[in-house]
Amino acid sequence: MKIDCPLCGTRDSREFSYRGDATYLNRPAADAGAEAWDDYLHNRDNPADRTDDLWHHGMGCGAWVVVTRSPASHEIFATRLAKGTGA
Amino acid sequence: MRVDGKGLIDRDTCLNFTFDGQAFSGLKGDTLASALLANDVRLVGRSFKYHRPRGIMTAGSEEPNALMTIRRGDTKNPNTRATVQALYDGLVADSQNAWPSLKFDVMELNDLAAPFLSAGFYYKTFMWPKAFWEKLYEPIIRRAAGLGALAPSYDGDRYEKAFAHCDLLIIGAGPAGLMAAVTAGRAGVDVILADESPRMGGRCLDETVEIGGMPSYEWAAETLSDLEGMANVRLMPNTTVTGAYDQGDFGALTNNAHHLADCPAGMPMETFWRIASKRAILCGGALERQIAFPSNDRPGVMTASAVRSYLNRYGVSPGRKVTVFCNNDDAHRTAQDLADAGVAVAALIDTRDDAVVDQADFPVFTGGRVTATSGRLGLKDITVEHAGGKRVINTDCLAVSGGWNPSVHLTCHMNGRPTWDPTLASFVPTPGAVPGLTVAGSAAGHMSTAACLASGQAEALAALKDIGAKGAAIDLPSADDAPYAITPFWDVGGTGRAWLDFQNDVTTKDVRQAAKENYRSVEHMKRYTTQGMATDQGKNSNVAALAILADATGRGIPETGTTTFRPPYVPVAIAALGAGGHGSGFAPQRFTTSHAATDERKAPMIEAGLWYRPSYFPEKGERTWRESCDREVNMVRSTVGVCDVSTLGKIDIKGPDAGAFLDFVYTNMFSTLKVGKVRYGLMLREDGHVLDDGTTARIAEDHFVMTTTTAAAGQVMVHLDFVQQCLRPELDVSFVSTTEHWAQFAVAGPKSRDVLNAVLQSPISDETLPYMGWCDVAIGGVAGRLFRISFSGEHAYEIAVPARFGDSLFRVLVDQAKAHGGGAYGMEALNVLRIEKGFITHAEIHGRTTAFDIGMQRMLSPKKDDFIGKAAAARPGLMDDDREQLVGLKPAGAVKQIMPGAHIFEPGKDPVRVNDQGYVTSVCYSPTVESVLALAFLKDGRTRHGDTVMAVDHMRGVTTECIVCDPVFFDPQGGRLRG
Amino acid sequence: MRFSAWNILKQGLTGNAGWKPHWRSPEPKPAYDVIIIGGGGHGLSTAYYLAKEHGITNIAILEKGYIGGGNVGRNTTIVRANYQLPGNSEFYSHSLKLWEGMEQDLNFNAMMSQRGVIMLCHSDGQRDAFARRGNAIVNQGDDAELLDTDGVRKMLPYLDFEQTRFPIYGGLLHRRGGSARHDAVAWGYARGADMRGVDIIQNCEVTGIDIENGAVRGVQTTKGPIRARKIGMTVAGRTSQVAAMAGMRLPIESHVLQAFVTEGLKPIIDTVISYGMGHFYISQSDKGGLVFGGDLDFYASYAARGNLPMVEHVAEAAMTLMPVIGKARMLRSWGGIMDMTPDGSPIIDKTHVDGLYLNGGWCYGGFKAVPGSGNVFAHLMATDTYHDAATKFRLDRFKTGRGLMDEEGTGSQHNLH
Amino acid sequence: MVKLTAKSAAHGLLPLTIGTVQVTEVADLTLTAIAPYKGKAAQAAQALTSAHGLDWPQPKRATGNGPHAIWFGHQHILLTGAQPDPGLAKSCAVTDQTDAWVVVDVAGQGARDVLSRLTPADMRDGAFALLDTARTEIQHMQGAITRMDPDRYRVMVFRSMARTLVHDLQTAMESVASLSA
Repeated sequence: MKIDCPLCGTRDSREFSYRGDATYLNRPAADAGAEAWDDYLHNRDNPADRTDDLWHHGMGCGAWVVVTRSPASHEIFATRLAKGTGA
Repeated sequence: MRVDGKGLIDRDTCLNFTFDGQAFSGLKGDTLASALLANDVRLVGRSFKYHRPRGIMTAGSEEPNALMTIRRGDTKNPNTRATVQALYDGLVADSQNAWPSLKFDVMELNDLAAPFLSAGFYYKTFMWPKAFWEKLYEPIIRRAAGLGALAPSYDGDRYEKAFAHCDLLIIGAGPAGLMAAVTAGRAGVDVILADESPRMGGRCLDETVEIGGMPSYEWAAETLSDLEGMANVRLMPNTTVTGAYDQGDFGALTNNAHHLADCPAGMPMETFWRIASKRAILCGGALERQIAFPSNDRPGVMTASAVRSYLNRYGVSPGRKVTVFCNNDDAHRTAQDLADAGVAVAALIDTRDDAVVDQADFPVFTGGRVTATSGRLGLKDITVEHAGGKRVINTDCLAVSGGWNPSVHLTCHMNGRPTWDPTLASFVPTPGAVPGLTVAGSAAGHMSTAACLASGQAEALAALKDIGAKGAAIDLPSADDAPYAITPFWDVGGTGRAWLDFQNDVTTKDVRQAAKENYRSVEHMKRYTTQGMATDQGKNSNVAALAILADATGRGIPETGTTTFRPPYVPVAIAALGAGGHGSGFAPQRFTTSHAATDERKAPMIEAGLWYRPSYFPEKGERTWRESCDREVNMVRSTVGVCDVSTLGKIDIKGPDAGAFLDFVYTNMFSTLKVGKVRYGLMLREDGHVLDDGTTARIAEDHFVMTTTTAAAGQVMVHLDFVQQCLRPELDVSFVSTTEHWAQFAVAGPKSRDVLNAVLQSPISDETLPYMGWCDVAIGGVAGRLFRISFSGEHAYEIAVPARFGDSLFRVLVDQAKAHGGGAYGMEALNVLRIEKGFITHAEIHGRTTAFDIGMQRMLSPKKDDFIGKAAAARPGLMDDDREQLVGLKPAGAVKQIMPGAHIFEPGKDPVRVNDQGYVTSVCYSPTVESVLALAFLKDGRTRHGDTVMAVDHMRGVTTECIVCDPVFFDPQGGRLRG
Repeated sequence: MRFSAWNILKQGLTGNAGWKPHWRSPEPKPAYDVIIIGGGGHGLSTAYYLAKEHGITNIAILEKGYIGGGNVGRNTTIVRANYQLPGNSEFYSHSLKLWEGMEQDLNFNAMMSQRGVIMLCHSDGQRDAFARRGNAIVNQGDDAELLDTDGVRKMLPYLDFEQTRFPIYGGLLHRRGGSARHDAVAWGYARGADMRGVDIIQNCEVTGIDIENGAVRGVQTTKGPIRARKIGMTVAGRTSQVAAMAGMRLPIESHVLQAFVTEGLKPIIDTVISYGMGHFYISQSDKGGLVFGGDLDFYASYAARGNLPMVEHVAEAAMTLMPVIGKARMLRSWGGIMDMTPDGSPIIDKTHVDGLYLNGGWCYGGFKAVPGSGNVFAHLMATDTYHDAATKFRLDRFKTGRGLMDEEGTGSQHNLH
Repeated sequence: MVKLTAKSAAHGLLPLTIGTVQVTEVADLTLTAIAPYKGKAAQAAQALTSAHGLDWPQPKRATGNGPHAIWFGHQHILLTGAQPDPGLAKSCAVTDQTDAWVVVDVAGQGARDVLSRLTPADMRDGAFALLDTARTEIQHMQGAITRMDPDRYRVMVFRSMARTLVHDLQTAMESVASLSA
């Protein structure tokens, strides 16, 4: 599997680690309440067709990358740096 | 038998080999299979279930029958297909799965019991009495199972893995692949052309057709010589593409040395490639299938194309009197080629009434059926029924063709299903099934040579366009363009058993029975009968089995569907997939700078994650680790000890917002820390549980150095990267790991300052460096840092210098410590020292621990609006009173040992789950307290100090009466730290 | 038709012509008492136990493909009860006991073979953790033994004790663990359920769940609407999608777990071996194939196929632990879709909709759970009370933080397992 | 006075020549991680140029000859072979990394074939030109590869893994030598 790191170019997926849904970018305030935090930490749409998720180019440049891809086909539609972009 | 005037082999080089101990000879260019056939060896193996005699069926990697063990002893290689094993001088081959001999195999008795061993029989029996399955039935089944045997020990053969990159990967170097490669090669893109065979050319080498006015093998040779001249084309013979993966990745296996009598030093037997391509074209050809007829499994029954391969490529006829049985025109060539080569053709039998055979000087039966065969260990006679009647034909080889199956396998590796093509009576690749992979040649259902060449070029041009390169069509060489005429014919029928899967012994009856028992789904049928689950993964039999199932269930073949082809296309050795893993290669080894000096002191090393650290430093006269450990503990408590702590993670954090950043990742405050000071910090995961702990020093207003535990160093770095980039990108902070830049040593004990002052350029004092402070220092002109921190509870320091001086500084410190009555200490003593003080490690913060559990709830700073884990740590379940809390335990009864991992119960309660009160995490013998000490988690433990509990270890049969106490066993006031 | 040696003999002598379907293929009725969505191991066993233990037989199992086509047909066939945390402990213990009587109960040989499961440890810390686990297993009433290096060497002499990267300190042996013929489990339960009147309806995909006034009324399917007052969801990797039909958003991500098998070889590995320093476990099937298990591919996926890096990792682990199997050849690799929860443990619970029940989040523990899961889920669906062995698999545990079952200690958050 | 002696990261392990490929340690190479603070990228680039005569490297590139500035990840560059100018600290986080890495040059015909056994990065001429650099996986290790000459690659992994790197290179070199013989 190949992932386009926005900085390094196309790289083997084995250089990346995975963190899950890009919803992790939208961290609620500490006092947002149990529901909001439960949603943030646990509940997921878990879609098959298209998802944004977070990958860390840990064996490479260290950037966190938002990858838009299909969990069903593994097709990758787009990648961007997570830094400062929001989900 | 060898046929004069035929074959692409070197008739001048004779190679000797043995099969089952019998000596034979073959020729250079032979495979083991062709050499055996040249020697008229027909019986080469036994089937799996009934142990029926088996002969060579194919000439390729799809071979289901001729599986052999090559070499003997430690280097033996079981389950090798004789059809792809190149012959070398001295080759030793042995048959498998037969005892006492291939000719007389007692397990052949199974065949007599076949009526009771029909599809799925084992699901219906072996259940009575209950205990007999594991004690009797299964052991017998297991002994009989399996094909070859592994050598009992590892032989040291090398294997390797490598990566390759290209613009266009072409899989298969037959007519289509060669044409595609030339077209793409001329366009200048990077091409990899991979082919299974040591000699490229594919069917060009097996057929008597002409391409461009010359024999096809000559055209192939010319084309290959063209390709060899192109710097942008990489030819990979002996290389099977094994799997198609995401985004143009392919796995491929190169055989480097299996064809060599002796593998040169350093050479890997095989290379497993990970090929990254922009585009790929599958030109893998097609595989011929059998027709089911009674007793169709005898040695001598082969595919018609394999007979041509042996004749035309290897100069061998698999029989002296060959019969052809087919349902298509293509197979007629087998009869013609044999006749042309002077081999007797007993008959050509075509199932089609309207088959036309020109210029045949052998008997032809149209509308014919083979309805019986005879010959126990090899084919002797067949019975043919046709319009004219029934006759027995004496023949020792039956070349069968039920048509061709395009090699769609790779196109199915990403769950795609092939498409039924009724004209070809075959499945063909579904376009787009693997993104970026297109198909040319007979793999795409183009059955004539001309069509193969044309499609190879067309697909190459299309691929070039996708890549963004400019390709040009070149004139296609002339070649035969005869249409492929076939009328589907699957099963002769009749009462005898007709085999589909030759290795697993699945017959048409089994498939029909499965359907009857409602295993109608093709997956059910497969799994119930084991059809297609043998080492050929159904390459030879799946389509026919489907056709039978379709017939039995009254459905068409397309509605019946297919099972899924999965990687790898051919089996791949674990040694190849796992190359590099043997011995220490599985994970990098990390060595501290004091490793050599530690080794010199004969300290046993233990793994700490990827690192190697010393257990203890034995002194003369010490016989057990405990003696050394006790001495080292006493040494630190009474004088001074030195320990390499470089493996702790160190992260250099800089920037105007560094303080704010630390406030966010730690539960406690760091922005208030004064320059020159060090503070202990607790880090949570966002789920509210403890991630790690450690100290952080403030170097300057905008500069901190964080330390992490050894175990969590990498995890913390990733975590910080996440927080900085994803959660708090507005903070102006940057950090880099400096773990490896600094060698760092703990100097601990009442005389630690004396030792340091003996090596530092400027001495330190309590005033210049108080507890939890740090300062710059210099040692022999080398700048370093000195931290006054302690993991032992003693007056202690950690001194850091650039790593190139680590070896030197460690020696200097140990010498100085010795001069002060101390020395080096290892992990065992370090562990005792920390348990005595109740300091936690990952034995306690094991991932399920909360700050509440370890009594650090007050470190969740209420002054801060937010920090990682704050919200989740506030969940009620993470601070319920009845959670297990950190306590100390000391033996209070006759038993003085506490076992780590013991569970805790109230006295008098049964040690069962419902009474479980907690568990022991860390245990040591403390020479300081002169008792065994344990850290443990106990329900509501903080209120239970002074209680008596039982620590029960079923594993080692130790039950200890313990008294619960504070986890800090020694110097609870901490006076020694400041000493 | 009851399976017996007599019947095999009789059929064998009469050309095997008399075998009957193991289950029927009925058309769906308009209404049932209970609908089970998902004809995998869990769904089939749920229906079986509803019929057998609770007398509810008017049941439809709706399967979008063929029964047993999901994870019950694509796992590594390991059965064990060596968990350590409350919740998991009692459940897997219960399940293992059902395994032990299953074949007689079902009159179907699933080839359950208690050849032992051994987890290797490679450091003092890991051994202490295994001791803790072993004690928890014994406290539960199951079996565990802590072996030292020599004990492991005696059982598994072919491991590399000299050169391997992470030395073998010992192992935790669970003798009652083992393996079973995975497909047969599904078929056995299907046949058992069918014999008790359950309708198994294949190629019938549920496309909607009908809810009125907060209670289920039935489902929409590709074979038309079907009514029922009780509906159980047992759809593994598709749990999020099916639950979404009832408006639920679950703490589940779907990931692929890879496995592979080698060509058949003469017996070498008699037990199930699990490596402690990498994601790798192995056993040998009755046919002689070495069955390898690995870990998740570490990214959300519905593709039911794997990628190379995890296969390579597993093979590399095999080569450092037992290079003697180097010449075995991988024949087939595949993947199953795992419904991963944040803490790595399952959910068996009621939902916010009356009559709608959830059984999912099995992560990589689903196969060994098949009998137990169906048994306790049937109990929940029939009685609306939690079975004693399954009181802790609550859907709300993530929100409250109570009773998290993070066996690996890697965190109760997605993608940490 | 105490005197400390320095030991290089690959002390006693290198040089190594097998077939046509040589591996040598580049010892005593000063390495400095430089990361510009927020909004200071231009200032940092200017400081690098005026102090060291080096252009600020773009992602995947190195600049200079003699001292080099190598792009080293999402927030850092690595200055090699020069003591960093103190003025850089005004606009950047400047961190000494000299001892954090083992630096080796893999050179000679076949050097790329050797590396292709260790890294998934694409090092074909068209993808990896002179002074191209990649932070990449090197046989399970975090590393960096920079193409210094057509047939010379500078390879870095963390210092503690020097022995593993040399072992892995040696195995690959033996393989390449035997297969190209």
